[in-house]
Amino acid sequence: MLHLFRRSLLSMIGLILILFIIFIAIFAPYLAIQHPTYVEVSTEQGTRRIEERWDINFQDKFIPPNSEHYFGTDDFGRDIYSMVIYGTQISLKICLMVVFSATIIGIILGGIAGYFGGKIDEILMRVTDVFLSIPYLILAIAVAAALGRSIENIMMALVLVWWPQYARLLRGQVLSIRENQYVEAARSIGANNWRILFRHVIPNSFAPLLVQITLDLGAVLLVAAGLSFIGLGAPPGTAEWGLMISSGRMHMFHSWWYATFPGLAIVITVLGFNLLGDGIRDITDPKLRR
Amino acid sequence: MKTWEYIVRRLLLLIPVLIGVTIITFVISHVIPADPAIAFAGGPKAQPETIERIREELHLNEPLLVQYFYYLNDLLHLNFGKSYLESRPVLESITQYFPATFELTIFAMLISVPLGILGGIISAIRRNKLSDHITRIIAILGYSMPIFWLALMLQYLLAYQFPILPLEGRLSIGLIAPQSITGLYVIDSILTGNINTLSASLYHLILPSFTLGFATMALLLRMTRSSMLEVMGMDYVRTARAKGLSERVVIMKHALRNALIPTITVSGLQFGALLGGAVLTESIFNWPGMGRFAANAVMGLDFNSVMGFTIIVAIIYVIANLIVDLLYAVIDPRVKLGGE
Amino acid sequence: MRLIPDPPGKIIDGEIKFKDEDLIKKTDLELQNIRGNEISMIFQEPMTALNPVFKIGDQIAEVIILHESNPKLNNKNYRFYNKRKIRKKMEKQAFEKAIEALKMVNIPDAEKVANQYPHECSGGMRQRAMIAMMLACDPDLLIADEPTTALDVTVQAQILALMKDLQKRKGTAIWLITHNLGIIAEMCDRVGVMYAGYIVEMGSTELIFDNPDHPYTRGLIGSIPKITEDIDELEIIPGNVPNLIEPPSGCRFHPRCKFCKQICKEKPPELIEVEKNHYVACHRYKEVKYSELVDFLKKK
Amino acid sequence: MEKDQIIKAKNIKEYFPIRKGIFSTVKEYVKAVDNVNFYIKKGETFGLVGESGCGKTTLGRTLIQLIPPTSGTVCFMGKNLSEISKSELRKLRLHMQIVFQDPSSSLNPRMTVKQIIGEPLKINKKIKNEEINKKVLLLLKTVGLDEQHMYRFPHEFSGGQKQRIGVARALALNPDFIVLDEPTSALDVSVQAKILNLFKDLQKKFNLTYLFITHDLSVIKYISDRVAVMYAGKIVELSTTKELFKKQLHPYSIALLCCIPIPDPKIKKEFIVIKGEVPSLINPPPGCKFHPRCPKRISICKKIEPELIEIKKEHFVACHLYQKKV
Repeated sequence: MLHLFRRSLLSMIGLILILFIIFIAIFAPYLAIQHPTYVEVSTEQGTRRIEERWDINFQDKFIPPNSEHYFGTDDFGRDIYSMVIYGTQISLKICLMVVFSATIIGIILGGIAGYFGGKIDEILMRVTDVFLSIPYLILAIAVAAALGRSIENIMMALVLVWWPQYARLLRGQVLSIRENQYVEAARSIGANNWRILFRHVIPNSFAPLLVQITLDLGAVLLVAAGLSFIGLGAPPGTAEWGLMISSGRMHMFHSWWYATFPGLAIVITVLGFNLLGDGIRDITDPKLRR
Repeated sequence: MKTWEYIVRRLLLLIPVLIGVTIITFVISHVIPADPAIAFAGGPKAQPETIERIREELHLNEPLLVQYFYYLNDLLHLNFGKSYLESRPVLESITQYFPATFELTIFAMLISVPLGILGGIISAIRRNKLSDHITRIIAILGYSMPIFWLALMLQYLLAYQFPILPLEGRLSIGLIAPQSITGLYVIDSILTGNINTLSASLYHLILPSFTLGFATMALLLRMTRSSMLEVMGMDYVRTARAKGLSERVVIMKHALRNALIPTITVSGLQFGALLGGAVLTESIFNWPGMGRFAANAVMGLDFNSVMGFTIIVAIIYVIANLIVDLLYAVIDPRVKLGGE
Repeated sequence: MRLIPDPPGKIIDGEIKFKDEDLIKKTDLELQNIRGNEISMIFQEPMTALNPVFKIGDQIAEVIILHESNPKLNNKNYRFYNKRKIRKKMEKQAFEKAIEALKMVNIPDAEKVANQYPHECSGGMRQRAMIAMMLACDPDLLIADEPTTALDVTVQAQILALMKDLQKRKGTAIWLITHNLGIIAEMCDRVGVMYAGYIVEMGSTELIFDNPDHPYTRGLIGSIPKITEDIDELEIIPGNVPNLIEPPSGCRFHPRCKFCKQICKEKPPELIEVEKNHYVACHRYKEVKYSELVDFLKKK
Repeated sequence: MEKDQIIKAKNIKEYFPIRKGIFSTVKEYVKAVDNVNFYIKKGETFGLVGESGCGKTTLGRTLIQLIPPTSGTVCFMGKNLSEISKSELRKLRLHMQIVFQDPSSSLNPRMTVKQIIGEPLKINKKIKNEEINKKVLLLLKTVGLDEQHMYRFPHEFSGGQKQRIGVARALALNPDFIVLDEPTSALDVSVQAKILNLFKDLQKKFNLTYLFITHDLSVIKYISDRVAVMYAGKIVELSTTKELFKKQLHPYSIALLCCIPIPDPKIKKEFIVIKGEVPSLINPPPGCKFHPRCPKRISICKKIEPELIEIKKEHFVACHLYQKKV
């Protein structure tokens, strides 16, 4: 598999970027200078949840990047470098969970609809039509607004917005793979529908799905950051990139570093996913391999 | 299938989609929140009397199905409730803000579509040459960047550090908006012959519309490039060469028209992405459009406005898609117009 | 015709003589004036060879405008032509000529077909349109690359008959590329047999079928079932076609050849004239001939 | 007589609905197979020949119940397949197998050869892994492949080898009847010869019955005992191969045979070109479906559809020209 990546420099860069981000997420406690503490608080709805707290030190606020604070400090004197480092954990958690859940829902519903066709298919397609007829960012905003402010709610909103795409993609794949003669061959040797669906059809529809998943990891990250930016995600004070940009925005003109570095972190991560996705597409799609 | 039949069919298909949209927004507003009344009242800090009043107003004590019909009835009368932030009906706010957003998105499209297509063609023709690599890198950066961050960076660089473009707003301070005819400042200025407002509004449009359109441009660039490359390997392009046509004619006439078909579809769909992106862009450039209105509503827990905005944008988007679909049928003679 | 794009395809060496001029040395512009005008080509897949977004008549008219209507009007001033006022008139004339061309290939209502898009026509119809397009400028040479492989037998017969008829009327040379030996026997005067990038045998059709001297040609003819004979078991050429990335040494057919000797593994044979109008590239064609004689006598 | 018929089709119809118009209502049908009757004798090769889109592939699928017929009955080994219970049908179906046209799309690209050939055994017979291994190896050898091929994936094989794998899979359940759906039309001529010979060998060895579907008359001539000619969803002529190639009766069969280029330059014949193209199966012409193209049509052809009638022994024709004589 690896030798295929070597053919394309850009996808190789993407792979390295992603491995780099994963490395940072895993070793964040060793790389960061400051560390958050976690406290349990009760929410407006009366439930309890864990919240992330960073030490506040007003003497150190708005220090420009230097050898001690590589990315400078923010309006509460917190080290932006450390917050960006810890931000990888939250970001990766959001995109992996969202894309994974949406894919599972999409595979099951899209697979069944595409394979069995008929009424089930008709209903599913109309439902996805409706979902796709609302711009996804706006739908996510509405759902997240209804659920209330928290990272979990953002993830839920994003899954709700994202699954129809996968259902569509997989349905299309299943429809075309169903035409292959090996499916008919499986039927003629007595395989039942479920075996055909899960053994012959779905495994073969994975390649384009994989490309879409990789590209969507980046897209989900962008949308999640956007939601945080307008105040729908993590509670204030959390090391979440979108949120940091949002609070840095007020101080842009005197402390440019505040919003810049979290943004760069987003760009690098999303770029990694996009390059990787493009690379996988080039490898799996023989049409573009020319 | 005849063209009119196709149009009728598409219009009829609009009905279930619109009903579906209302169901989704209904579920979001009445079912998902832990207590819809609290959500509509503006969060848990609202007065108990207000919450009680809203409960009555929205019939929240009735069964869900009844609630839905009340909701649908309201929508049919264009009653989207009251905006708590602005203390006036949501519809009124949105009609006021809509032209600004419309102007911004149209300009974003005008920038991104031609640039994207042109870049894609150049990239495909000069495949694996330097200009191809540069355009591809711009493209991939374009859809890897959070739009609000790009907006902040451009604003900081081009309006603050090197102040060559205005910081925010639709017009320079001190200028009075042109007489409102269409609500689009550029067109109104032309209609009223007001050069000052025309140049000022164009000047103010540059940064926001470029920011908003950047991701779309990147996406179109990539689409055009790959479909150009695919088309150029097709048999009919070889036929065109075998006829003795020059490379220029082969590409511009035979390949391009086929390659643009998928691009057109995507351009239409991108209209929705632009409306979404407007929420983020407008709030940074302080653009008085419905995107900024929605962002403020979210921050201020003005749930009514958020929902009103959502449903109106959905309707606009559905209609935009319909137009694209009809256009598509004109461009591609192969579209059997919905026949299966 | 130099239609393989460069890269990846490149003519490494050699020359292609067309009317005593070497095509390899021609400039792009000169080639464009030859393509479609003096040499034309029809392709295997009529379904994809026509551009789906233009009307059939317009696609044919395009060639006519390009090469015929105005002798001055070559690619150089194609752009110029776009601006002229007479454009409409010329297009109309060319379109009428296109309809004529469609009539020539026996399309029943040519006016209607000319105004249709390719997807509205059947495969046979499209292949006819393709032939009409490529013959519109009376080329001297028509290259037909498997023109009927994608078509049904009854339609195939129509197309072949049409090509024969047009050849008689217009005197066009046809270069037919096919894997179907039946079509070769019906249509061709002379044949070249290719194996793994080499021409292994070449000559008049009758000689090749009656008296094949290359073992590959013999195997090929023996391995096809025929409707005119009763056969119990088909002949088989052992092994598979080699890939061209690492072809076998010497004669490329030697691993599958029952006449193979040491020399075949070492030296690629040259194409030599064994009798008038009959060329073979085989070191051991005499032995092949001899064994043929033996077989023949055995049968008797 | 009835006893040596392994499979018998009676009044088979296979219609596919087409949805159209504003409300996607069913307005028309593709009549892929329209009222077809025939039987196949045990141990013979029955050829089914016709041009693309004449319904021959659909008919093959219908016979082995991959698609249930719209109407009509199929009797297999004396049992009416539409009357027996589901579990019995499942069992019987295993005795009917199919080999497909396109060897690259008929093998799942993500399964090894062992998995592909072993799958029918795994599903239908509860046997151990080792035994499957043994059986798969045996099957591979039967079709001319060997042990080293067992753990490879389909894309590592040539077209002819893939087709051999497809044959091995079909043989895995010891079927009695195999539908061969254009098994050689995607292959080169020299490979085609090998596969055709393989079919002949296997038939002798396992006493198989074939339904051989193809558009290539010369292949039919080589391999089959009896032939049916199909046109636009109907059988127009049915006879022994010898008889058919000697004396065709239906004008379509005559034209079809004339259209075939013969690989012998000494036989220079003019093509008898029949005009027009194969009609669509959605709106076939009324009466005899061949009449618009038929050089010998008479007035009745436009109105009444001819029935398939036995003119001579074992020679059936559906044409008005011959019905008068009977």
